Amino acid sequence: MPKFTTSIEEALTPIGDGCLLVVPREVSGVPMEATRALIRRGVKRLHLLALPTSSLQADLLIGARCVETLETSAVSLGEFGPAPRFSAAITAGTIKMKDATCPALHAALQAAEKGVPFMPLRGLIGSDVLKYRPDWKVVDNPLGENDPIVLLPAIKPDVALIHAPLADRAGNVWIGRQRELVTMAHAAARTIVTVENVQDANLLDDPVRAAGTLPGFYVETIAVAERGAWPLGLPDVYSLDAAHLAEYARMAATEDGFNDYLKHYVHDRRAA
Amino acid sequence: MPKFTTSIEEALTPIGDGCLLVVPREVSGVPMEATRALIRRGVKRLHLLALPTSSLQADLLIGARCVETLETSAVSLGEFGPAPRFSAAITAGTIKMKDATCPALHAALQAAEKGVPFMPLRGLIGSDVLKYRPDWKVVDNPLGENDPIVLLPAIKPDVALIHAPLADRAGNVWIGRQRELVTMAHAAARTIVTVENVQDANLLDDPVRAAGTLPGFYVETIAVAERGAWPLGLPDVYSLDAAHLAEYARMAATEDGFNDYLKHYVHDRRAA
Amino acid sequence: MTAAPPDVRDEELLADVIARLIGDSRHVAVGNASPIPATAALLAREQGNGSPYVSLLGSRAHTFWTDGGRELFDCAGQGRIDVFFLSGGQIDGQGNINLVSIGDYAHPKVRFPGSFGSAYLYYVVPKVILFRTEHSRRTLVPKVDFISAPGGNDPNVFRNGGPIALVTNRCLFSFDRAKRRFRLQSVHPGHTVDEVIEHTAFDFDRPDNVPETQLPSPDTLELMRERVAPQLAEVYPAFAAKVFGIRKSA
Amino acid sequence: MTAAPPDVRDEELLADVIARLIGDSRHVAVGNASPIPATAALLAREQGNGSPYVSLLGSRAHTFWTDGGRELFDCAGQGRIDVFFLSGGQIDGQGNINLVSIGDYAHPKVRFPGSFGSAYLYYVVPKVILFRTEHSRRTLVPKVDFISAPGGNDPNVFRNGGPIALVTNRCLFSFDRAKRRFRLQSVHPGHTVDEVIEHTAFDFDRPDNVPETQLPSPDTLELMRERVAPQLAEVYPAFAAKVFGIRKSA
Repeated sequence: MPKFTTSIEEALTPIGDGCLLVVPREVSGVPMEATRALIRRGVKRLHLLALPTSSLQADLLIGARCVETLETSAVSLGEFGPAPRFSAAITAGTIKMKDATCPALHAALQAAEKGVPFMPLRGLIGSDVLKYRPDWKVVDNPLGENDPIVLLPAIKPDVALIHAPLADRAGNVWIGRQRELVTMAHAAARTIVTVENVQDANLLDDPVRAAGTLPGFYVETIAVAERGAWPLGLPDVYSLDAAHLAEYARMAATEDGFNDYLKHYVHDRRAA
Repeated sequence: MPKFTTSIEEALTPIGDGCLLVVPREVSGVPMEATRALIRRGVKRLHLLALPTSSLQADLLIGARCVETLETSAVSLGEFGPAPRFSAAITAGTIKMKDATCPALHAALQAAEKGVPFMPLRGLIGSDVLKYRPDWKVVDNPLGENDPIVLLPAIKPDVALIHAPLADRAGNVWIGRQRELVTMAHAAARTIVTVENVQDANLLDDPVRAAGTLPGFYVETIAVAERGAWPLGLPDVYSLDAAHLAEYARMAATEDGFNDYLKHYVHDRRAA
Repeated sequence: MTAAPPDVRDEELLADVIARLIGDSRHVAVGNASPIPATAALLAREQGNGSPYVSLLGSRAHTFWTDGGRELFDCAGQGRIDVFFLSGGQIDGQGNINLVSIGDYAHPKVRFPGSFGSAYLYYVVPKVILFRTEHSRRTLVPKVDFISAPGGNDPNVFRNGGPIALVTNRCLFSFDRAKRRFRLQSVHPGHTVDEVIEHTAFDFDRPDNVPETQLPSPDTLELMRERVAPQLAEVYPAFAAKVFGIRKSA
Repeated sequence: MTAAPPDVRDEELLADVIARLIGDSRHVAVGNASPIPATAALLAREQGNGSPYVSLLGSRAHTFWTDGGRELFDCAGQGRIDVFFLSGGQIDGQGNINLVSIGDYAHPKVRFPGSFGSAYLYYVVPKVILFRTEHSRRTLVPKVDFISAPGGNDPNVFRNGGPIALVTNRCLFSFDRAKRRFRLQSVHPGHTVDEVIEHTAFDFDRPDNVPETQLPSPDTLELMRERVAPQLAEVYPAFAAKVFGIRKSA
């Protein structure tokens, strides 16, 4: 059922302006080449849901003015410091921020995965994270007594966008231990995948490979993007480009520097 | 952290009389050798939770009078016909039956896995399955309006008992696609595993194997049981023993025949 | 049931009826030990040039599950299963099905295996096709002794699925969800309306003139025998041999 | 902080303090970029002959996760994580931590990365150790501007975890959950109670005589340098070189 596209741009067609787009955390395989393609296309007003955190991907999309609403638990460049465009956008009030906490985002996607309207979660009560989330509701546990608990509405993304090491010709995608990628695909209406390689042998025919495989049944489009997570790493395949990320942190510290980065590494790079 | 025991009997020590024991469906690897060992030991008053259905395992334990309460969605020998000891016990009223439906049992264990007191589930309303489950509660969806929905209390088994193809010396267990075995282990206080083989190489060191591995962190005891699912099959390893299951169905049709089966295949077999 | 034209087997007729009920769907899931619905689903896929996607739950080769036993139900909850098949030890005129027991639930006379996933799937799969070859007053009752899953609910209950039809060895009923009643759509060749009435213990609607169930077209029969049967043999070898293999060697 | 005895490094002192707080636990999880807590956890494991089990979330080699990003939180919800470490851009006298922003939340002056899992883990991990080396009136405030996670809750709120202590570069505070107040337990060598009071913007309890933080024993130092440092080097090479490598080559 998945459609293999010759260009990443074509694979990204389902991501329109205003799309509720869910993307994974840095260690789970971030589709950076696809992210640059979205910026080149000039996608607008994204509701970006980073499960449960983000780094360069969110910072780039925010700096490029592709994001209207950001929903996540944290954005940071890790050892390379704070995420400069994220911080600037928040202090300037140019994006709508929906602060969350990691397990709440996992649970809200699992609710959509299971076709239920909400999931309960412990914790949260008494925090300002809850205070600023009118969509999260405290109820008295109907199976308990004087036991307040938070209910999180299910989140059904329009599109899940992921990058993985390997797919087969049937569109099955090997995601290994990154099980949240499976939950994202189950929860989202459509799933777009970029992969490093495509193999002929069906991943589901090998019980060992099958255990870490997202069935093509859930996948809408697939495109090949070699080193598609660069400059971030892809677990078990390649590690991040520390020099480049340090350069990004340096350039993105100012808006002008960020725009130079965009021109050089997102726009011109494509033209070249 | 897991303890490798030289005998299956020793591995089963945590399963005491009255234990809330969760076991998997036939296609996920049923620990039949361990089940026979429990019958030989004469375990009593089990609350047996079969996720979400069972076949020979439940019928044997019921016939051997090890079960006080059975909670599952169905018990059948499949192509070999109805489960005779299950049917006899129900019509004779000698066990307490908690009829369920498959997704409700999966959800109730996921609630325990996530440390929440309940999970919501669609369906069920208007069914007698719900009518006879006072522990399941219908509430008006607090995030909706005039939208009744069922809440299922979390189920935290005392012990999860599973059989898998392979473990490593660190006690990591390869379960492949049988993800409900992971949920069972997360939900249960303790997990007991029998395996076909033990390998030296750590399963978590291989990203491909790791994707289908239950970490030893969750495992209490492990024992080797070659062909430990016999006469049932083990997915991707060996198939069921049709001749034997047909013989079981024939013998277990009467209580005397069942007792002959127990003597021959459960008690004497061990002595031999 | 022996009176279908000599060149069309009963199983072929039933599979053709079910394939037409499947119609234009994205994903058909077929439970264990259901060779005729499996034949129908594979036939629909052949007729649709690869659509619908077919999952045969009995077989590992014909399913894609990699997320454990919950995936089927999560998939249905996501709205990704359009057609499913259910049966019942008893089925009543309101579309209620009983997979649990006969008599008082606390002290049943007969115990069936259990409700399986019916108490959920009946609500969330848009097209549930009830299939019970034994068409008798024992199976088609006025009121089931135990409701594993109801044929309908009050309007405020979340439900985007339910029964659309009941296929037996004698006839095809459609199900009217608003009225919660079955309607006799057609009687299979060699059977009569009076016979259906005699062997059905619940009330049902019917037109003044009940048509005879349409026979599979020659094209359909060829598809079934040449393209579907070989695929079926992988999961249901005995059935494929009995129904199709013999004819092939003829 | 430079006044610990010349043969004991500040990092060693802090790791020893934290290791004693870990005490007898089954499972210690350490977040990313936390070399000193990681040193303490590995030290506790050496002292406990393999117990507690240590997960270093930064590293793939030192974690067992195979169920995706939710597993850490599910594991904590199951009661299978006994000790965790949290910090904050601000920490106040009631044990509230702020990982979000300074100033009005709607128009902050400074934005931090975000709350991560703190708004959940702070409630369900029995022993949460707050660790913030910078001990100043900027970080230890009377009231945080944003509560990522509160130090305590009303008694009816489900909570089986929370802060047990706050470790800084100047001292060790314990946390009294009933009073929701910190208590000065000891001051590190080379620091004074007056200095702690001067640099702490929240009120805290203290005994009349505040003891000096106990130095790591020679055995502990040897364990840290000979057994822990090599394991640490795998995850925190720069730290291991700076803190332990140099000394080794000395």
